[in-house]
Amino acid sequence: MTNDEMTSAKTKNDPVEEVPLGSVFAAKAEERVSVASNWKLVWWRFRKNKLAVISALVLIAFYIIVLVPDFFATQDPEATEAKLAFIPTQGLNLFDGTNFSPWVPAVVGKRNPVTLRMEFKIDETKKVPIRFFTEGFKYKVLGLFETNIHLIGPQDPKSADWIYLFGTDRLGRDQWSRMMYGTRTSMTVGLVSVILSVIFGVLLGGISGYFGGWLDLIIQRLIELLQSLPTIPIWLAMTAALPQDWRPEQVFFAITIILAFIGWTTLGREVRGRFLSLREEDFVLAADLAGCSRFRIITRHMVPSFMSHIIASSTLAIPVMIISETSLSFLGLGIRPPAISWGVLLQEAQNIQTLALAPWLLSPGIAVIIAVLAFNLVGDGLRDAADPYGH
Amino acid sequence: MLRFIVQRLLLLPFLLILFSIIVFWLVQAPPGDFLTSYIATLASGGSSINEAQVEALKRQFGLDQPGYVQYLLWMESISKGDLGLSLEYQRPNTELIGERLVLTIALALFAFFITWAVAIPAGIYSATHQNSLLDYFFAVLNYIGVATPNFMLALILMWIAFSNFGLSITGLFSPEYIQAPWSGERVVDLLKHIWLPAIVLGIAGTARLTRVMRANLLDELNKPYVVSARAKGLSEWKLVWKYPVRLAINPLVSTIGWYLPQLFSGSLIVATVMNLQNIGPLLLRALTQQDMYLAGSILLIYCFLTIVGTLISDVLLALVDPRIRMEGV
Amino acid sequence: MTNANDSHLLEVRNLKKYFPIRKGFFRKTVGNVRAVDDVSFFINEGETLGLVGESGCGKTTASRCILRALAPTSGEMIFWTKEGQAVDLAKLNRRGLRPLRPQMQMIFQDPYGSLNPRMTLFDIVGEPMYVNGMTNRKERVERVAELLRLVGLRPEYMQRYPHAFSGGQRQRIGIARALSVNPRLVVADEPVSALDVSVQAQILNLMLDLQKRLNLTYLFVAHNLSVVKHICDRVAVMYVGKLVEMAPTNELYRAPQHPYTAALMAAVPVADPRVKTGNVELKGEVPSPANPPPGCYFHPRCEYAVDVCRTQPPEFREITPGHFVSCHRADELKLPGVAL
Amino acid sequence: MNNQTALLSVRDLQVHFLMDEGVVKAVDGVTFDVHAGQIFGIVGESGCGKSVTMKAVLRIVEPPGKIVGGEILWRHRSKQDGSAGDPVVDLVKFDANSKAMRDIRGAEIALIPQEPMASFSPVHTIGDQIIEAILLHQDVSKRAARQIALQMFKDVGIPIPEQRLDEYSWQLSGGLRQRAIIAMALSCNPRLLIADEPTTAVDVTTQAQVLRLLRRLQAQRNAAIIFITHDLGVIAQMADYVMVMYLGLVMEQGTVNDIFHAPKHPYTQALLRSIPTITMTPRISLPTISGSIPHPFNKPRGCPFHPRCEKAITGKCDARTPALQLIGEKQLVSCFLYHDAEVAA
Repeated sequence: MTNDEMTSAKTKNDPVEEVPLGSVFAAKAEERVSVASNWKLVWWRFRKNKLAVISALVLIAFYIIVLVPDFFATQDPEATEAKLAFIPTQGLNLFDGTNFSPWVPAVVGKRNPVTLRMEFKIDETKKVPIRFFTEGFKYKVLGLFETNIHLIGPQDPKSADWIYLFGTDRLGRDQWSRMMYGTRTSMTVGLVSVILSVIFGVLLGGISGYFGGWLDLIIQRLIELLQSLPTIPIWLAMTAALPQDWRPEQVFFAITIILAFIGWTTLGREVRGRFLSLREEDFVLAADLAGCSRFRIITRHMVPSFMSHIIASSTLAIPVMIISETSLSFLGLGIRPPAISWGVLLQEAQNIQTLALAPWLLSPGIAVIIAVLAFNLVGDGLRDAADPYGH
Repeated sequence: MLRFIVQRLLLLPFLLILFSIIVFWLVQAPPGDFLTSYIATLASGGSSINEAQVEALKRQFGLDQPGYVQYLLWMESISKGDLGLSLEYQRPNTELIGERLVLTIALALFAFFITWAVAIPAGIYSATHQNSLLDYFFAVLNYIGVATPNFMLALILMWIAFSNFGLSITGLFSPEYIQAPWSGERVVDLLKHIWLPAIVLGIAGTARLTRVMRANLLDELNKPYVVSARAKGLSEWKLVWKYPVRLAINPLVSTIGWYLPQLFSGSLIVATVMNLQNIGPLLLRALTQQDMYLAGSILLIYCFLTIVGTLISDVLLALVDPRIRMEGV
Repeated sequence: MTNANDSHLLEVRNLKKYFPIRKGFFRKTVGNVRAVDDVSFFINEGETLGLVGESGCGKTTASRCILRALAPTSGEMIFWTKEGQAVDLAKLNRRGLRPLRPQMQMIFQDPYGSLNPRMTLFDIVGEPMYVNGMTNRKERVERVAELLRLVGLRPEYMQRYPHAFSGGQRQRIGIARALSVNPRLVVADEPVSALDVSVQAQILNLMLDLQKRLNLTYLFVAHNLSVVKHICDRVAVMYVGKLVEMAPTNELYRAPQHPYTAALMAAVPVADPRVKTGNVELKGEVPSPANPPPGCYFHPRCEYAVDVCRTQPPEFREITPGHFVSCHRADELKLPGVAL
Repeated sequence: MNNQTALLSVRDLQVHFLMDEGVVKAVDGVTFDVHAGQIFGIVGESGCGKSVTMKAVLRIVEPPGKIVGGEILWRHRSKQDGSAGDPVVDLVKFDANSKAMRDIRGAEIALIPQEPMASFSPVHTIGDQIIEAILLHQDVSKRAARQIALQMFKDVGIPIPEQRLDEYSWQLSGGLRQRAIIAMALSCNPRLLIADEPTTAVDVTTQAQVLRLLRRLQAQRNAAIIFITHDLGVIAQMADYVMVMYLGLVMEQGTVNDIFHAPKHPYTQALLRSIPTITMTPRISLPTISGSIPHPFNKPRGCPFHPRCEKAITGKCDARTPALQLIGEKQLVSCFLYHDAEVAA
């Protein structure tokens, strides 16, 4: 067919269609929706889920802490002061009367004449004023430059009035500051191990699903084998096998890989399933018949089709990793002190007597619950929004 | 169907051998062995043992042999029904594990029944009363249940009981029954204690199962066979129970395959926190002390329980679903 | 069958496609589904060959083998290229097929599943051109605009996604995509059966119109005998993986030679209450292609079956010029057709 | 309309679906009568509301669908025989799950659903599901119910019925499943059988078998059938009386001869012209209906067909909705070409 023929071509029987679009969307948004890409449609649907949006904001806040925990910390997390053990939490007050002027009540210590231990009480009458962007201990921002500015701190950093938002532990370390560092470790472990899982899963599941045959058979059997291993005991055995003299960073990466190693199977299965069903889709066949290369079919047609689902599943997998890390560390077999993670912090709360004395030691647990909840809500929201075409 | 079960049973020994290799490799992977840490412990306590004694101990446990010989020796004793000797306790592992295994299984089964007894009705109610107040309530409960690590839950319960009532809710028995031989009273005592750890253990699973049941049932309620049953004039209540509920539960049966094993191994953490005398804390200690035959034996038992759990679920699925029973996988 | 005729575009000889039935842990092959079982036919340049049959008869499998979306088990598929060469499609590998891809394209049944929902019209219609060497974006934009106009859509729709269009409009997009690389053979697999009745005629007209204008050759796979009759020059009828009859459309409909063809036509309800149809009933059911009966596959349902039909598979032979049939009794039977 | 002998009289039925995105008026004022022993055909394309209308008659419209107006008058079977004395009840007034409604559903009005495969539960035997229906409406023992089911299987021509009763739906072929579904629908001797696209999912030779079977059973039992389809050929061969629907409204009603040989509504006319038939001259350009069916959310104002109608009168058809009016003896049309009556707002 030549171009001349084409341009002169005008269909006689069928007038160019001018009928309103038969779309599934309301008439008014028609034009906007018509040219909306898949990601836009997903975002529009996700946005409707208020709970998921709020959870996403919570997660963003968590990850800001991950980037600069020091900025949010009020004290050096390693600074021990045995005399200041088990200081209770101070409530943060934002208003002094009607003026915006944050303060915390002062802590007063008294030696118990019977046990001879220092006991601390909150003295609501004495106010310790709080200032923003105060100077404190020195740290490096993302390893780039050094600063000593912190989000909050006592008005006079030289004074003896320290703030202990979440109290102190048995060694007098500031729980709030330690939690900031714990957040960094725990949230990173979750994220990194899921990213590793996704890489393993997409790679192996993709190979299994796209090429099929004996490769598929082997990978399938491997997944079955890994899935029939009892997860928690094997995790424990693997972490117990880590040499005791490894540095904290080494342990951190080892734990991440161990978590990912067992976690990828679920994602791998899902990817395989998607590949298998996509292989049967007409639009994939059409691309094949058009002469597209395998690489193009996979990257242009197949992967984009399940990417949103994989993101949703990964989001739902992160909390599982976080809980696993926390549990392992809590049992003393995960992240090891002096590294700080939520699980390491919770180890301090293992003893019921200590817990009764200092219930604030459970606060990292609250952080775990909030983070996991937020991930689940975001993941559910994404999953519901992931398929705007309702297949 | 029968062929399928036989096939699975034949496969079982192969899987166990494979797992035993993985397990053995894992437990003896850490640098050093039990003796090194044992000697170190002794040394820090001020006493010491001489070379000859060390050599004797090494020979006794076969630690002077290369890894594969140690493995074969261990396998040989296992094939005789003996799980080997614990290095730390100097007692046969079979003896150490015995009762603790019973308690592990009892706890897991208890948690399992609580899960199903709660989750199925809750899921059905949520699906048939979509967007009702109770549906939302279950949803909130489910999210919290899934989000709370069970050791956190255990800690919180223990703390509440301790600080408000001065109660200690740990352990599976009252003090007088801990060492007692099995008797009717001891079982009753166990039942008095087991439900709380069982709830703690099962809560996340319950939350998840409720959500899955709700989603499955909602799917089934849209199927044409529901319309045709309704068109027969069947009452809504009877209809829901006879058809969609039955079909919504079927796929859940296959979740038993991973849920039961998860309970077996999940009880490890709860047991450590709540001081329950099952094999969990024993494994933890064996792992940290490099008591390799004990750790290996317990890990192998976990593997065995996992495979059996899967097998049970496959058989159950075939029993409830004629499509699987008659097509025969 | 006839020797390589100058006007042939495609000749299929003894095409077979078996799907193994695997069972057990080691996935042992315990049998074969004979989806396409020794099928031979040809298509002339510029004509429309209809391939009809009931679901599961292998018509879709056969068409996908021709496009090499499936690898045939055995047989030859000779295709005469633009350059005048005869190549056997069955023997080519993925790389060997690529230069031939533009010459044969497909129109799909499902207007929803056949368009990638994540691509704009421009990307969908332009992709075959792009992968076949038209990398200049501006050229492609112009060509896509032309194609859209050609199939009755507005070029301004180029930036829209498929979700903005109705079933009929999507089918037009699919046609534009198929035509984008100037194909000679277009395989249309049930192109109107998923569409609303009031939209079907639009697509049929468009296909007829495009054929005239662009000298296209169609392999039209369908189950609707009225639609096939309307659009095809010749029709081939399949039953359980085998061709039972092939003839020019009018001849086939007026005087079918195979009892199955006759039964099929008698079963079509005519949209005229004064013409009562459906009085002849074909008893029984279609046998499974995994386990077909001996002899002629149709004999258990055939009212004319004799002993030889139960044991001897009939040969697919030309009984009058251009009329092929596989029936032992084709010469003696006088079967009713459709009054034209 | 003759109300005296009607078995079912639907009057101005409205079924709306209240969705988050807005209200879909799936059925927007539908009126028709079905008489005893009649085969009443309903034709329409996707989204015309034909299936929803039937679900409304059975009172099994699922939420968010809701009957928001109209009457469904049903001649209720009293204990003994004698059609004259049978009371007329309005099914809209019944609670959908009430005992009274359930006694009519299945016993007096039965459904032959579209997908025979999915319409049986795959984990219950077919016999179990049919016997259940019999036990619901007839006061017989389980054993007797099984005998009835067995007889039904024989009547619909299922070979080796004893064995088939104890099989599952997925073990049967498509044709047998279709017969089993018909057996279930007929098991309680209903007065009205609603067949919702019963042959859409089957092949043409199976379709011919099923249609013959339905015609034979209808003649034997003198039940009325409402036959829903989008296939004009099937309608022409099956129905005595035809109703044409488009986007939730009735376009035209009449005897099958009037509809096919003297169609009045431009939609019916265009639809009949646009389908290729087996007896037609091949390869000619077919007259088409332009455009496509709009989504129910974008329903046009006025007559829903006007944007695609060649004879649409600007300022009239796009502003007001024509009412269904009697034209000639038995034909009803809702089109301003024939009258000026409009639907009251």
